[in-house]
Amino acid sequence: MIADWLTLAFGAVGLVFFVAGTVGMIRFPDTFSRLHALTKADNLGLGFIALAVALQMESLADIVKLAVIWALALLAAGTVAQLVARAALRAEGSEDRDA
Amino acid sequence: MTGWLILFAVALVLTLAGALWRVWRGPRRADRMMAAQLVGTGGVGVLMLLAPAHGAAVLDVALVLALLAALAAVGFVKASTPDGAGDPEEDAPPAGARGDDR
Amino acid sequence: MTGRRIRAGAHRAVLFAALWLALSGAEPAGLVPGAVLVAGSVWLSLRLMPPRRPLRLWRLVAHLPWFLGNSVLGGVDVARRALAPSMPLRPGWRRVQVALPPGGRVALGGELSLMPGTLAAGTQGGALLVHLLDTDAPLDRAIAHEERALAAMTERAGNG
Amino acid sequence: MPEPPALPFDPALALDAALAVAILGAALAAVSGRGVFRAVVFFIAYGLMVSIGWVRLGSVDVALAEAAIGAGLTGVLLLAAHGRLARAGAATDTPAGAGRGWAALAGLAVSGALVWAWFALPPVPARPGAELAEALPRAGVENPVTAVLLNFRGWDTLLESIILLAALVAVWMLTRDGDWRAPLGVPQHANAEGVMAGFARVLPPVGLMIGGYLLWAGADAPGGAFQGGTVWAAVLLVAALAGLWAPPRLEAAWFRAALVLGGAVFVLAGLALAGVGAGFLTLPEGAAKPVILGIELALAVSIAVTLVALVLGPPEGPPDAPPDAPPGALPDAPPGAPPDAPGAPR
Repeated sequence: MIADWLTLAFGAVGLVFFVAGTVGMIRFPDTFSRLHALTKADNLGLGFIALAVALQMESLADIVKLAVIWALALLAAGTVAQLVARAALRAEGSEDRDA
Repeated sequence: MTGWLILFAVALVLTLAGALWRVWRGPRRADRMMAAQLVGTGGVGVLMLLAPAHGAAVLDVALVLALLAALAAVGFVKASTPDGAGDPEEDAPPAGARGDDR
Repeated sequence: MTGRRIRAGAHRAVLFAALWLALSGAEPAGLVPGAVLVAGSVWLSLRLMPPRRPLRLWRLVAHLPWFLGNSVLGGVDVARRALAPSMPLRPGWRRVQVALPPGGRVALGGELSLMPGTLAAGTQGGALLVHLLDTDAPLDRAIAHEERALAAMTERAGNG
Repeated sequence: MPEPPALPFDPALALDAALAVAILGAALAAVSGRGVFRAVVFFIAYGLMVSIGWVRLGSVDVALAEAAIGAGLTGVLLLAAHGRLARAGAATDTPAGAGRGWAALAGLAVSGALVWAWFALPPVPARPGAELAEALPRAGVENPVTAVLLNFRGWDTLLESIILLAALVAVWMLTRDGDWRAPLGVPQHANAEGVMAGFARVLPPVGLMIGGYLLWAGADAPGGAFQGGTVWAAVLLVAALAGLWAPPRLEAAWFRAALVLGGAVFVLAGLALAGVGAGFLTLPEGAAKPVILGIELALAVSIAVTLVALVLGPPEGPPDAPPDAPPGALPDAPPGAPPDAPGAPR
């Protein structure tokens, strides 16, 4: 079945992006660069995972639901990245390290 | 096929361990908060992967997680403004308590 | 004025109705509660986000493939930097003047945050604060292109 | 093209093991170590993973509730509390020393009692839920959780909905004397053209749809009044935090009506059923579904309003005059950024 092979391929690609996001978050040297890693790599990974799962769903409604979930995750990521970057920028210089 | 999807989910949970390490390590609050955000995104991914095995109702859980994914971060940036009720994007902080990011 | 509201309301009603059909699996028993919810959501949406400028829906749709392609590039770019042993990064800040209305500015910031090399941190005095992963990358043209695409989505008629 | 090979082993056990380790690790990290902020973030991550755990255990209803409460509301509540402690100058590091030892001991004792209770339970019947499966066709709804909550054990649910209200009254008892007429919580404000406000303009209508869907789906699938009401509460809270929705005053009539709507409809439905001879809260077989859905709708409205009021906290006027001036400029603004105008009137 082509759909099954595609599911494997998309799932694997999605996983690679998730791993890259985590690696970036661990390796990147400063807070703002780490924000890049999270917002971009992870949401792309989520998109590929949604594609992989969509190929296994039977009803059209569930496939649209997967797309809605991804769209909401994108909206959240675009918002959170900007807000947290701004908050971190404001906090720069003052003491916001704990433990 | 569901076996493979669950295997992907296992791998995804393992990447979440990296996020938990960053929550522990920090050093800044923004780092910890964004790492929790990654746990949320990864969690949505895991739930999607579980949908074929557990039934489509699992997608509703993923839907709620994705809908509310930004809430904690909104709470975080609000709490880190000088009076705890503002927005980091406001040009001038309103008269309020002293700005303290601790 | 009211014509604009009606048009925007109709657009949003179609979107919310599609959302309900996807959520409920288009079950006939769900049509009545769905209609009530769609009406409520359109009302709430018009209250929270009154239509300022008429949206050109087809421009938005035409922009989607470009946006998706770019967010793929964004993910690939950041993954490449994260996984490369040398980890090529030259982070820095830039202020980008944008002529978009406030709503468009927020949308541009969100889009840039998903595109290669750029991360917005909101606006300050009308300019977008953009963090760059690599200050040497030629990103100014990409940002300007994005801004034009967003500006083209709304009609200029009306006074905002 | 051949089919992809089946996995030679079942990865389900590996998934459960990885989840269990991650959940326990996050829980331990939340209660050990220093730094309240870190503990709060670990608690948020813990809630996210626990909701996956509930899915693995087959309790999608609980997973939904955990996702809505854990991801949506407790995070905001705890982060706000932490910010408040910090501004008040209170220690935000957990105290070291003897106090923590006693707390750990108390936690162990509670865990021990729970383990004992688990082993002391009567033996599980051969087919768990057999009675429920037999009674379910008469319940009017197909979701067994909803059937139990709203039909077979309606009493419990009625009292639970009142507990939430009692908790809210307890929170209001913390109101200072001068603030009773102020709106709920501290006055929230945000850049009306900024990212937060933009997000809060888009999210609530979508949340209204999704909360309503969970409420409607709850009759026959996982979901229900609590899950739907919590989603409504979360998006209402977003609008409030972004300054787009002004929280009501305690004396607002619509607000008080919304708070008691769920309990009132529940009790009235029970009395009406007793009046027609069916007995208090004994749902007749034919009319069970519309009655359940009506009660659930009212309950969801009350739950949403109550949870928002709980998170916003007791009424508080504007903050007292600060002891020292607000900070003038963005520290370390990006190159070329003009400093914020200090103390500009809002």
